[in-house]
Amino acid sequence: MEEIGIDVHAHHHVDPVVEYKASKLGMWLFLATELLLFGGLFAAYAIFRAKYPEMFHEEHKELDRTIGAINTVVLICSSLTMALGVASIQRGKKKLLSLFLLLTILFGIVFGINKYFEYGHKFEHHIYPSTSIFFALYFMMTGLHMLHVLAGVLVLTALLILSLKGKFSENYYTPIELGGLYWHLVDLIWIYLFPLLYLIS
Amino acid sequence: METKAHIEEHHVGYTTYVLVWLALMVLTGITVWVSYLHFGVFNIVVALLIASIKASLVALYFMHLKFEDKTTWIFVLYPIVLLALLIGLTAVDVFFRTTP
Amino acid sequence: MANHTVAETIHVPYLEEKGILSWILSTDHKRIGIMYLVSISTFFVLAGIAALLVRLELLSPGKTIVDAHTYNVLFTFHGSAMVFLFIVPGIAASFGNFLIPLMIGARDVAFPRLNLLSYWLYLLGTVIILFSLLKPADTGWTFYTPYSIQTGTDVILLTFGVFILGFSSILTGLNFIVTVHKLRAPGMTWHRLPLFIWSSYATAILQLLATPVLGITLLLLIAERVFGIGFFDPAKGGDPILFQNFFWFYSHPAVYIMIIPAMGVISEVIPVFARKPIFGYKAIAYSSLAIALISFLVWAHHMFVSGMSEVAATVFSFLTFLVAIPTAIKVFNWLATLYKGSIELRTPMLYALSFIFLFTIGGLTGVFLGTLAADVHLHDTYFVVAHMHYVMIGGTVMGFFAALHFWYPKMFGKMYNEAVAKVAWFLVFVGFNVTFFPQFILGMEGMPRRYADYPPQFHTLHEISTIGSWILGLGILIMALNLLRSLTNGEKAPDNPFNSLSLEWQIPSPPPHENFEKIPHVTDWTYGYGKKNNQEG
Amino acid sequence: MNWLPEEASNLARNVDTVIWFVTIISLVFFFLITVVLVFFAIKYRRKSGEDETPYITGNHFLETLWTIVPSILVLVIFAYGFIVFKQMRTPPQEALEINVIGKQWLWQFQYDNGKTTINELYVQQNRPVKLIMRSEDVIHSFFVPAFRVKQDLLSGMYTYLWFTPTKVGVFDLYCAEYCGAAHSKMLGKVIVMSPEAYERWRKGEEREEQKGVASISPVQLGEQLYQQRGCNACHTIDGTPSVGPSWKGLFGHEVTLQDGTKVTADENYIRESILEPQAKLVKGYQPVMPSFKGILTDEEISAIIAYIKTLK
Ligand code: HEA
Ligand code: HEA
Ligand code: HEC
Ligand code: CUA
Ligand SMILES: [Cu+2]
Repeated sequence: MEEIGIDVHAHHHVDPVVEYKASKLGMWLFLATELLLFGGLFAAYAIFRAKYPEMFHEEHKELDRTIGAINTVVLICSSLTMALGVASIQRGKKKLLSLFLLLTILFGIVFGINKYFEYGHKFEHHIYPSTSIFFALYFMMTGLHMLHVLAGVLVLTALLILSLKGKFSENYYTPIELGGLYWHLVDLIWIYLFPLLYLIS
Repeated sequence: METKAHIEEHHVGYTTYVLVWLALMVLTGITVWVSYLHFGVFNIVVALLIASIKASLVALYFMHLKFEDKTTWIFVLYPIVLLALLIGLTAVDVFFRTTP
Repeated sequence: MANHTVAETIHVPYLEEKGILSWILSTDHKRIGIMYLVSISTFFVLAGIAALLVRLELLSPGKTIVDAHTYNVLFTFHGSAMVFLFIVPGIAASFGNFLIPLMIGARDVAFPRLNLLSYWLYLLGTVIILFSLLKPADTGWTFYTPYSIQTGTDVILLTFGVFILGFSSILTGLNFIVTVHKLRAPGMTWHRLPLFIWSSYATAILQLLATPVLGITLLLLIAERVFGIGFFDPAKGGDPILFQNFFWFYSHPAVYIMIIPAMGVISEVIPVFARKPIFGYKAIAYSSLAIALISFLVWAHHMFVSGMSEVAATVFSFLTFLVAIPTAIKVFNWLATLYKGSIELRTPMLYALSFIFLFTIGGLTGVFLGTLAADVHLHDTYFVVAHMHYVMIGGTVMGFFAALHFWYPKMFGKMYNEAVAKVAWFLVFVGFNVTFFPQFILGMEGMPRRYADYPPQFHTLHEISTIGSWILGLGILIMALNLLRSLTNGEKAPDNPFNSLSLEWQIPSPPPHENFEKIPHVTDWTYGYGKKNNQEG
Repeated sequence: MNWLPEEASNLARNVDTVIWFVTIISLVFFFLITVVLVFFAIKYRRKSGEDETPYITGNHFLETLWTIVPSILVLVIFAYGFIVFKQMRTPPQEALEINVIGKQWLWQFQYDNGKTTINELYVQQNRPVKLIMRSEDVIHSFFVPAFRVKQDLLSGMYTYLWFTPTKVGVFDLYCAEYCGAAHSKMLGKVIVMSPEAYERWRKGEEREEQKGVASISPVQLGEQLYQQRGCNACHTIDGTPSVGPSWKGLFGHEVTLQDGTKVTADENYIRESILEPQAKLVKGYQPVMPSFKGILTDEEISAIIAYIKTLK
C-alpha cells in the first residue's frame, strides 16, 4: 500500500498538489478493482441463490447472526474512528491521529478475533468450504474479506508507527487519507456481506 | 492542471462523521429487525436497499466522494455498472437455458 | 510544436549506467519499459518455439514427434505464454512505459515505484509459471472446468502465476490512467494527445477493470482444486458454464488489451511516413474508448454452443457486431490518411501497412464467428485458430514489430540495417500467410482444434501450414539478429531520424534520465504534417 | 472452389448460405481495402524529401458514411445468422430421439428400441433426429461437419441438437471440445441409411454385424471391435504406450500394478480389466478407462481376448 503516494520528494519533481491528487485518484482506481474482484463472488452468489433458494435459506441458519451483527457494528465504529483520524490530522492534531489509528486497529483486531471463533465453530461442526455451495460462498466471501481486513490492519499499523514518529501534519497526510479510503472499502463490502449471508429470510 | 502549491479541500467536521456513524448504526438495527419480517422476495430487495444506503453514506462522507471531481465519480460508477452487467448478463444465460 | 531543449548541462542518457542492479532497482520508466521489452520478447521466442513444435507434430497424421499428452502440454504452454506473458503485457507495458511520459511531456509516470513493483510482480508470475513446467498443465489457455479440476497436471501453479501477472497488469493500468490524467505537460490538452496515448489510456481502463474478474475466477478455480468447493463442478451442484462466463468476461476484453495498443502504434507510424496529419483524429481517439467500453459486453460469443441459453447467445451475438464498428472506423481513417501523402516505405511503414491488410482479414473472419449460425459450424475448428492468429500476429505482432523498428533508434540510439530489416519483413509476411491462411480452409472443412492427430484428408493443408511456420520463424530470426547486432554495431542514430513531430523525438536519442531538461510547453497537436492552406484544422 | 464439406443435412444448406453471405460482404470490403491500400502506397510513393502534402484532417461526410454503412450491414448479418440459428435450435415434434453419452473418450448412443452402440450413430435418411446429450465427465462436443451441427455435452445438465440427414453415407463425427489426452481420438461415424436398411437394422434381425458374427472368426471380430468400440483411442497394437498400455505382447506376460504387485495377464485378468477397469490399475497409468459392463457382451469380450492373444 505504501507504494502509493508517499513520494513527497519523489525524484520526478511533481508538484505536491498534483502528487496528492494523483495518489487519491490512484487509490480510487485501486478500490474499483477491489470491487470487481469481489464482483465475481457477488455474481456467483446471485446465480446460486436464485438457483438454490432453499439451500441458502436452510444453511444460513448455521451462521450466527449475533456475531455477524456485532462484527458489523465493530467495523462501522472502526470506520468512524478512521474518518475522525483523517479529520484530526487535517487540523494538525497529531496525537489525536495516533489515538484514532490505534482505535481503528483495535476494532480491526476485534473483528478478526470474532471471525476466528466463528470459523472455529464452523469447523467443529464439520462445516467446510466443500460442504455445500452456500458454505463455499460463505467461506470464500468472508475469507477474502478477512484477508483484506488483515492487510488493512497491517497498513494502519505501519501508518501508526509513522504517525508516532511525527511524519504527518496538516500539510502532509496523503498516506493517512489513502489508508482510510482502503479501510472504508473493507467496511463497505462487509455492509453487503452481512445481510447477504447472515440475514436471509 | 494544478500548479499552485495549495490544497483546496473540503474538510468534513467531526460532528458530521458522528452523525453519519449514528445513521449507520440505526440502519444496521433496522436491517436486522426487517429480516425477521416476511415480505417474500422483497426481503432481499429491502436488505440490499438498506445496505446500499449505508454504503453510499460511507462512500460519500467517510470517503469524501461527495467532494471528489468528475473523474473519480466516473471511475466509481462505471465499475458498478460493469458489476451489474456481469451479474445481469450471466443471469440471462443461466435462467433462460432451454432443456430438451 | 513544443519548444524543446537539447541537453546542455550534464544529462546522462538513461542507458549509460551499467550493472544489473541499476536495472532491476530502477524506477526510470524508460528502463522499466526496456526490461519489459526484453522479458516479453524472450517469452515470445520461447512460446514461438513451442508453436514450431506444435506445427512439427502436425506435419503428418499420426505421431510425428511427440505423444498426445505432450502435444497438449505444448499448445497449453504456447497459448498461455503467448497470451499472459507476451501479448497482454505486450506493447502496453514495454512501449507504453517507455513512451507515455515522453509523449505527454512528463518526467516519469505518476507512481514510479509502483511501476517497478508491477515489473517485479510480472517477474514473480513468470517464475511461478516456469516452475509449473515441472509438471506442465494440459488444459489449454482457457482452463475450462471441469477438466481443469480433474486433470492430474499442475494447474494450480500455472493459474496462480497468471493471477500474480494479473496484479501486475492492474497496477500498470492504474499507473497509466493516473499519469495521463495528472501529468500532461502544460498545453497538452486531451485533443492534442498523440493517439498512442489515447489507445494506452483505453487499454489501461480495460486492464484495470477486467483483470480483477479473471483474478477471482482463477482463485475460485484454485479453491476448487484445493478445498473442493464446487462452483464450477457439476458433480457438486456447480455450473461449468459459469466458469466460462467469468473467464470470458476478462478474456474477451483481453483481446482488446492486446490489439488497442497496436492500433495506437499504427496511428503514430502512418502519419510520419505518409507526412500527412492523421485523418479523423477524434474518431480514432474516441473509437478506442468506445471499444474499451463496449468490449465488456460481448464475452459470451465464445460460448454459443456451450449449452448457454439461446436468449443470451442472441444478445451477445448482437453486441459483438457493435464492436466491429469502431474498429472499422479506424481502418478507414488510416487508409484515408494515406491519400495524397508522401509515402516512404521504411520498415516500420511496411509493418504498419501489413497490419491494415492482415488485421482486416482477421477482423472480418471475426465477423463470421460472431454470426450465430456460422459459428456453430466454425467454433473450435482451425477457423478460430486462423482468426486469432490473424488478429494477434497480423494485428498485434505486426504493430509490435512496427513499434520496434520505429522507436528502436530512440530507445537505443542506434540504427539497424534497413535492407536486412526489409528482407525479414518479407519473410515474416509471406511465412505468416502461408502458415495461417490454409487454416481457414482446414477449419471450414471441419478440422477441430487442439487435435494432436488428425484424419488423413487434412494432411496437405497441415503440411503447407507447417512449412509456412518455418519461413515465419526464419523471418523472425533474421529480424531479431539484425536488431541485436545493431545494438553494438549499428550506426549512431540521429535524434529524429524519421522527422516526427511528437515530443519523444525532440529530445536526444537515447533520452536522458530526466527526459526533458525543462518541461515543454505544448502549443499544437502532434500531427501537424503537410502544408496548411484553407483546409480546416 | 468449395471449402465447405459436403452438405448432408437439411441445416447444412442454410448454414452455408449464411457463411457465403458473410463471405461476400467480407470479400467486398477486403478487396476495397486492399486495392485502396496498394493503390495509395504506389501512387503516393515519396518522390523526394520535399514532397508537398495537403493538410487534410478529416471529412465529416466520409466518416459518417463509413460508420453508417458497416453498421447497417452488420445488423443484416446478425439478423440472418439469428434466423438460421433459431431454426437450428428448434427441433420438429416428430423427431426421433436418441440419447447420447460422451465420456473420456468415446461416444455411446442409446436408441428407443433399447439398442446401444459405441462410436457409431445409426440414423435414417430424411428422418429428423433429436439427440439428447450428456457427459459423464468433462465437457465434450458433438460435431459433424457434414451436417453443420455442433453442441457441447455437459455433465449434470442435458443439451440437445437436431438435424435431418439427407444423404445416405458415412460421415465423420468429431469431439470438438478439448477433453484431455485422447481428445483427438474421440472420433466416431454417423451412418445414414436408407429407410429400408434402417428398418432392418432397427429390428436387428438381419444386422450386418450379426451376419458377420456367424461368418467371421473371433479374432476378426475382436479386431473389428477394437476399432468400433473405441479401444484404439487409448490402446495401440504396435507396442507404443498411449493413454493406456499397448496390447502388443500383453497376453501371458506379467503386469505390474499400481501397488507394486504383479499379475499375469490371463483371460480373467483381461476380462476384469474390461468390465471393472479400476479394480486393478496398471502402474504408470491414470484411472481413466471407462467400464464396458453392459456394452460388450461375453461373446464380444472373448473375441477381444482372442484378438489380444494374436498380438505378440
Ligand atoms: C487481438 C485479438 C483479437 C481481436 C482484435 C479480435 C477481434 C474480433 N473477434 Fe476474436 N478471438 C481472438 C482474438 C481477437 N479477436 C482469440 C484469441 C480468439 C480465440 C480464443 C480461444 O478460444 O482460444 C477469438 C475468438 C473469437 C470468437 C469465438 C469463436 C469461437 O470460439 O467459436 C468470436 C465470435 O464472435 C470472435 C469475434 C471477433 C470479432 C467480431 C472481432 C472484431 O473486433 C473484429 C472487428 C474488425 C473488423 C470487422 C475488420 C475491419 C472492419 C471493416 C473492414 C469494416 C467492414 C466490416 C463489416 C461490414 C463487417 N473472436
Ligand atoms: C500472441 C499470441 C500468439 C502468437 C504470436 C502465436 C504464434 C504462433 N502460433 Fe499460436 N496460439 C495462440 C497464440 C499465439 N500464437 C493461442 C492463444 C492459441 C490457443 C491455445 C489453446 O488452444 O489453448 C494458439 C494455438 C496455436 C495452434 C493450434 C494448436 C491446436 O489447437 O492444436 C497452432 C497450430 O498451428 C499455433 C501456431 C502458431 C505459430 C506457428 C506461431 C508463430 O507465429 C510463432 C512464430 C514465432 C517463432 C517461430 C519464435 C521466434 C523464433 C526465433 C526468434 C528463432 C528461432 C527460430 C527457429 C528455430 C526457426 N498456435
Ligand atoms: C479412455 C481410454 C481407454 C479406452 C477407451 C479403453 N481403455 Fe483399456 N485401459 C486404459 C488405461 C488408462 C488402462 C491402464 C490402467 C488400468 O488398468 O485401468 C487400460 C487397461 C486395459 C487393460 C489391461 C492392460 C494391461 O496392460 O494390463 C485391458 C485388457 C484393456 N484396457 C482393454 C480395453 C478394451 C477391450 C477396450 C475397448 C473395448 C478399452 N480397454 C478401452 C484406457 C482405456
Ligand atoms: Cu471429448 Cu474432446
Ligand atoms: Cu472475444
